Amino acid sequence: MDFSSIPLLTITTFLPIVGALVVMVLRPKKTETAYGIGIAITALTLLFTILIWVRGFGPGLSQIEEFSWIPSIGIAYRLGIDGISFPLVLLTALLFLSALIFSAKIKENANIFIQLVLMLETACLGVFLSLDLFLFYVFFEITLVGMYFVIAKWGHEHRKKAALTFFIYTLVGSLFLLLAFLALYLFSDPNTFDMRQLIANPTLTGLAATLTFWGLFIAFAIKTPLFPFHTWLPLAHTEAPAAGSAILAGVLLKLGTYGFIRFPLLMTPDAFREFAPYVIIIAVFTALYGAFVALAQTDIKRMVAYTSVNHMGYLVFGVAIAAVTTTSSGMIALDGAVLQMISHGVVTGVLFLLIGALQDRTQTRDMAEMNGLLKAYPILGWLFIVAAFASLGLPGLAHFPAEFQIFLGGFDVYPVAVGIIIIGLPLTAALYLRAIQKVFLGTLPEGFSGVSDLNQRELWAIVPLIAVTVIIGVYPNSLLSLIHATTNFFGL
Amino acid sequence: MIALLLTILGPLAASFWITAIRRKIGYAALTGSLASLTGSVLLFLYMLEGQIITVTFAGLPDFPFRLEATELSVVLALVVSTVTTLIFIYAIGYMAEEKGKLRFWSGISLFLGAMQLLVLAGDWILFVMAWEIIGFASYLLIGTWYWKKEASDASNKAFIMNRVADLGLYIGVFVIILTSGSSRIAAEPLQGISMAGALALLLAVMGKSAQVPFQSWLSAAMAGPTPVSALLHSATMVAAGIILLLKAFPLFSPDALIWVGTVGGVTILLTGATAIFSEDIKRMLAASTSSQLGFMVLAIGAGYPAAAIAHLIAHAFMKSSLFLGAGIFQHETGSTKYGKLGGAGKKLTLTFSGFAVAGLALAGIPPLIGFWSKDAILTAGLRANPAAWYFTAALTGAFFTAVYMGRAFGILWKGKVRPNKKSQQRSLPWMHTGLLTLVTAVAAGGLFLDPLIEEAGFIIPKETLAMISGLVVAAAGLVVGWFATAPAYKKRIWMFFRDNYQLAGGYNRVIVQPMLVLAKDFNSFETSLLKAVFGIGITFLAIARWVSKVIDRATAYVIDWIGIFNMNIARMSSFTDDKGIVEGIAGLVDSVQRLGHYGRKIQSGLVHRELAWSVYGMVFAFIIILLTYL
Amino acid sequence: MELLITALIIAAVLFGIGLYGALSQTNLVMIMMGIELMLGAAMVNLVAFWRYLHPEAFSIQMFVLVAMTVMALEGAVGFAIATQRFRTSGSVEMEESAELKG
Amino acid sequence: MATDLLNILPQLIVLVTAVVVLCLEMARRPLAGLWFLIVGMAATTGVAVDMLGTETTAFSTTFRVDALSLWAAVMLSPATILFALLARAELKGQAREGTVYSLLVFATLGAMILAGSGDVMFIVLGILIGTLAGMAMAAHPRNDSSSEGAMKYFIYGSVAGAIMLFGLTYWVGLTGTTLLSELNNPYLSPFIVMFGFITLLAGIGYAASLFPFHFWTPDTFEGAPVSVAAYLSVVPKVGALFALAQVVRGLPVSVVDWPLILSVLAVLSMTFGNVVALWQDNVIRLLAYSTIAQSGYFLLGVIGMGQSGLAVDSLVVFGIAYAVMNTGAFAITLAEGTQLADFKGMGRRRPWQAVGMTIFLFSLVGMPPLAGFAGKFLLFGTAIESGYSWLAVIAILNSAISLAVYMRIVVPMFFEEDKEEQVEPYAPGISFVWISTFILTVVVGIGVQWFLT
Repeated sequence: MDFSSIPLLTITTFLPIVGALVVMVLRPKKTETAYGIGIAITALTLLFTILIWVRGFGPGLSQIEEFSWIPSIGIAYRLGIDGISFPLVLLTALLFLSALIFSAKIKENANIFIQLVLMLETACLGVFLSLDLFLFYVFFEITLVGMYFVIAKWGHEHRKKAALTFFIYTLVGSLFLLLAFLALYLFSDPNTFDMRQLIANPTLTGLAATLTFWGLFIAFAIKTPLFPFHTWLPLAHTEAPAAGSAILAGVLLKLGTYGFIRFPLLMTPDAFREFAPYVIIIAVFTALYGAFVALAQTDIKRMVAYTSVNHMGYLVFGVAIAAVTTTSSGMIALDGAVLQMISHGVVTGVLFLLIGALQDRTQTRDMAEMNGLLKAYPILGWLFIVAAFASLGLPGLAHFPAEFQIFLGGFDVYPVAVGIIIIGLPLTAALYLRAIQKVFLGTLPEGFSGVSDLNQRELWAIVPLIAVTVIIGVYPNSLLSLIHATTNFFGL
Repeated sequence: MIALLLTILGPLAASFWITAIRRKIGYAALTGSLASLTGSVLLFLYMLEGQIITVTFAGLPDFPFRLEATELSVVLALVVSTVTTLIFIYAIGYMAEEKGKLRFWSGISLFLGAMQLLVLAGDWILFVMAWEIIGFASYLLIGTWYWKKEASDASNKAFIMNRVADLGLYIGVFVIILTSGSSRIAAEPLQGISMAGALALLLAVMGKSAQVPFQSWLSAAMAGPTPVSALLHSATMVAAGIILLLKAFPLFSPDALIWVGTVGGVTILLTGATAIFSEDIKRMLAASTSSQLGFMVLAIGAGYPAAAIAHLIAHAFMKSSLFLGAGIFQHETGSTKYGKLGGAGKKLTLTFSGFAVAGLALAGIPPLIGFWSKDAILTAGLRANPAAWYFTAALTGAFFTAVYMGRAFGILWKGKVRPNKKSQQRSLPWMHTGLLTLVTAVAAGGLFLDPLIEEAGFIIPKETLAMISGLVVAAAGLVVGWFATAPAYKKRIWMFFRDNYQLAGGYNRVIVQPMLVLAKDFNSFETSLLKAVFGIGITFLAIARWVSKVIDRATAYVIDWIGIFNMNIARMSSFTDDKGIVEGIAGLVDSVQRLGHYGRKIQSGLVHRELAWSVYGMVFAFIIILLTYL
Repeated sequence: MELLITALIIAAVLFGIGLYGALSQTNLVMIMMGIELMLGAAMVNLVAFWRYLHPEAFSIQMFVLVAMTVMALEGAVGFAIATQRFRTSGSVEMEESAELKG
Repeated sequence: MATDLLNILPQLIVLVTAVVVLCLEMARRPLAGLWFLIVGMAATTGVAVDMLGTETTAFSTTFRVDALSLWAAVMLSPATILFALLARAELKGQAREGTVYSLLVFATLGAMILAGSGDVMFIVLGILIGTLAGMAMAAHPRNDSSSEGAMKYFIYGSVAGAIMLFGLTYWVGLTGTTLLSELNNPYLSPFIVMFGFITLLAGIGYAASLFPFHFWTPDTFEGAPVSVAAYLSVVPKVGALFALAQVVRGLPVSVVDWPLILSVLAVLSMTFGNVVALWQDNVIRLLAYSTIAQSGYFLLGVIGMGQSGLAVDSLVVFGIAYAVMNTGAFAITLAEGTQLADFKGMGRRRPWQAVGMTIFLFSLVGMPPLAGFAGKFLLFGTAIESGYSWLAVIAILNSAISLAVYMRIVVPMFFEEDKEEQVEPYAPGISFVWISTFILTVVVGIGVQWFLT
């Protein structure tokens, strides 16, 4: 069979779960072998994603793979990819590989941990690739279950509470999503769950559209999260194990933002345009709120968690701008937003992994208890500084092109809003510098018994991500060309 | 093409080598800067042949990145690389005796590369990137000795202050891009930008070039090694602001230029005064830097970028040599306080002579380079409108300059020599090479200034009145300074000048504290929000328990009443016969007991009570449905 | 027609008494009596309706038979349960059977 | 006549099976009875599956042979087999073991009659057969709690039945016929229709343990054998709810606004069930309250009858899903013990069974891609399509609460350690039941297509 007819997307999606089954069946005694299998599988998945890229895809949804599932109510197994979803797929594959490499130190029930992580990867890939509301929802929910167990089993002090909060909170969100999907189905003509149809001709109007939009909004606002639905986030991020936080922040938050672009923006555009001002207000407030709250944290992991809230604010701002205007500046903002997903995923992933490594060494996350660690752990420290500057939007690193485009696009439409939201930049700068100064600069406490610096495993997990950060920062066009083609295609 | 990339990538490659390979770091950095120098020289030669080299490559969609070697940028690049190379030579010696070489050399190479990128940037986005990377490099360099509290504080202060000002740059660039529809830096743009955009850009300039009220980070930045200060203050960091103004000058409307001029003038005066009253040679030089940059801003505000460029170049050489000199004195005496430096000049005559030449140049003594540039700015002030303001500001500034330089000479020369403790200047040769080359440039540069500027495509304005007045104030100032050699002025007002006009506690109290307080408030709100969420959950659980435990109570009571009622009826009926009364009483007692008995039972589990509940349910449903029907 | 009304009223009264008994009595046997009354009321209704409204409708008569069956079966099962209850706990007072609580 | 008999062939087979099993019990051959039950029920299933898709009526439209009744046969007969296996595992060797089998079949017959009833008499008789058999089974163990549970079940049943009968007499009397199809008779005074409908609700609500007719449920379940409780939680409920669907199908909304009243009952049942379940420490009681909530969900489908194309499908799919996942949950509870504490450390002790239980519970919550999700998905769709979006929203919030309920079982299984007692394997019957239901839970969830008409 020739290259073009291989169901690459399906293979990519279900490869991890196959790996999970392998581990389940073999149940290797030595954790090394178990992790070997897991890492090999995730690496293979990454390879397949790159194959998808190599095979190439048009601006629109392409490489479609469709099988009949529940024809009598228009549900089918549909996968497809475009310039918005592909970068996220790539990010997912990469981040899971790093996370698994990094967490190879976890020894207790390693097999189950690996199985869960692999299941989670399949779910995430499925969410980004699926073109059917029903399928999307299925994968969307599975991520919850997987993440719940990861947090509740391998998390820190208050893990059970955090996990349950996360589970119930986000379940409420996804249930609203279910309602919205049903509405989309019932009001579409002919009734279908096919996202391509729904995007091609959004039929919803009037009250139905409004309600559907707000249903979608609540669902994704909880997932993203936006103020005031963000309250599950600090707990979950802080309590999850390092790899878990990395995946949570890097990939699972993107489910929400990806949803914002895929559903409200493309399927209820008019309603979104109508309510975009409110969304923008919420987004701006979220961004500043996240920055300020992060500034006041003493727990470094919590601080980073709140910076994600801040970045998500920027991101949704960009999407809302794209919704409100059809001029080129809307497109610029959307390009920025999509790129922001990737850069935030990578950078925040790195930060959480580094903090995990730091916590393994210092046994604390309280910044007040650390000082001058740059001397003890130069590599860790410098990597952290680079990641931190990436996160605060230093040019030449991943976040800058994204945020620049978001603000540039936004400035054309709502200059005042940009004027306000942009205050977040110096705030994040301030809070990261403060953290760096407290933790790494200064003098080591007396009698500090330094454990060794980052080891091979951790470096293998972290350095590639840093490299990606730099690549995106220096040559953003690598991804932006794909993204831009798609945004152009959808005429946003 | 090659030359262009060499100019920029040379230092960056060096920086990478230093962080990655970690060997021969000093020389690697030097090679990098030399590469950059050769690159810029090549560019200059090409330019003489009249060809402008441009490189364009993919950036953001619709906004390609472009490097463009215009006349102006080539000249600036040349100056930058020359000065930096000399400073590097000096630094090899200087850092030989200091800790933190790795950070220093990698940072400073990165710095040079970013600076060249800024100078040669042909589009605004690239410019912003270079601008911010410069900030990052300065953060690293100021924090070279990160274990010192003051160093890390200073680096944070520098970066954050710049970051705040950078918002102006962002906004300004947005305005430019959106008005012109392209991100290219055009020599003669079609239409200018709005007042708001111009002011935003001005804000960025004020931050980067340490104009009032942002000047304080510059003096704090002294916590870094001396070569860093030399670099920051001469050709790179602060110059970036001026370069921004030069690149954006064509976009400014006359009204906007007024603002620019005002900022420049105010800065000249205030920071000049600060320099006069400072008790520390490096802080004096820092303040003077702000003041000199004020001259350039003023000139641009006056509408004569040529003058600004001239002074930029001149100042680069003068100030770097001054700093290098100061650095040598510092190594000699182990301090930069005037109090300790007394008479150091007598001991290191060679260094002092170099320092003196540069100082005189700065004060504006012919034929040194400073004279020409200062004169150009004065002329600009004369021709500007309102000349009264521009010219007086410039002239007073010139006077101040002369005063603080004179004061420095006086202290360095006249103070009594201290018994020399271990003077271990092993690496003095390196340092002197750097210093003296620069000084020669300062001395002889005056001859090359005019042609250079013309190459850059501008004409330096000249007027005799300006020359004479400049000369007079310079001489007067020097004399005043020479005699005002008290190491410190303790009067409160002077301290106020000295400490950068710390109104209400300055930067820390005015910006940082409120932000932190605000953050605290937000955080407390956040915690209460979290509490609230869990509170909701808990109350819900409480309700759930209530429902599950107490729901039957109501039923219980109702049924009890039915039961009692029923029994009492029975009693009534039995009143007819005589022994009924007794039973009646007994029955009442009994019913009271039953009542108490039921009252105690919270949880019934009694089947017929729950049945009654069901019946009420039916009745309720019936009522609802009736209502819907009616 | 009055006769129908009368019959219906009688039935309603019977039903009310039965329901009241079933609700207020505490002895299983008494409760069952109440239930019998209610069923009886139902049958009175049916017969009256058949006689005065639809003399031709045989299905109503069948329904009466069904009602009788119900009555009989419930009686049987009820007493069976009552006896077992009496065996296990020595009483059929509902008041005393409240170990199982929600 | 012959065709009529052919049309009700499944029900007839069930009847025969019941009688034969009873005779075998008289001959003290319980095992043979079990085997015959399995065969008979399998036969019923086969016939019903074969008949799927026929739309007709038997005996002058008094009995409806349609999707609801046939699917009821298809889903309830195999379920009965599973329950019989559970009962075997639980009551093996006890006296009167065989009676339970025959009673199971009788009750199933009642449920199947209910599901197809086109005539009020069938409703009355169906409820009677189903519940009387249920009472007898609930009273099977000779102990205090079981007899108490049975007694409550009985009193509820008889009172509710009497009320229903009394109310129905007005329908029958005024229309002159007992056919449900005659109910939309314009000369009928709406007041009478309402009264009849409410009393009918009493009877059916009792059988389906809808709020506020549910009070017997937790007590009876706790007292009865676990297998019987499982049976009562599934078969009579499904039958009764299908009967309700049959009734409202012919009931004109213009005369009596039954969707509203049903939606109110649905909200109350769901909320009450979940909320109260939050505080149960006895797994059986917890599941009992959760069944109350689940029957609330069923009502979403009933409301859609005649207004939404998805209504029947949703009822069928959710019925199957509910039968499967509830049976599985009860089966594992039967093996593990009825207290929450018994589940501690199960994830370490019996990982597979723990995963199975988790799957059943998540399916009850409505997690995709499990059976429960498919059912609820269709139910919500029905509610929205028939204009009851607010009801769907409340149902959804209830799903969130129910998650909290079921997590009370999941958390101790995986996150609370327990002393390692020796692990004895499950009885083969139980293993068979939970494994088959486990597989079905997943298969039904993914292969919904096969259950859509």
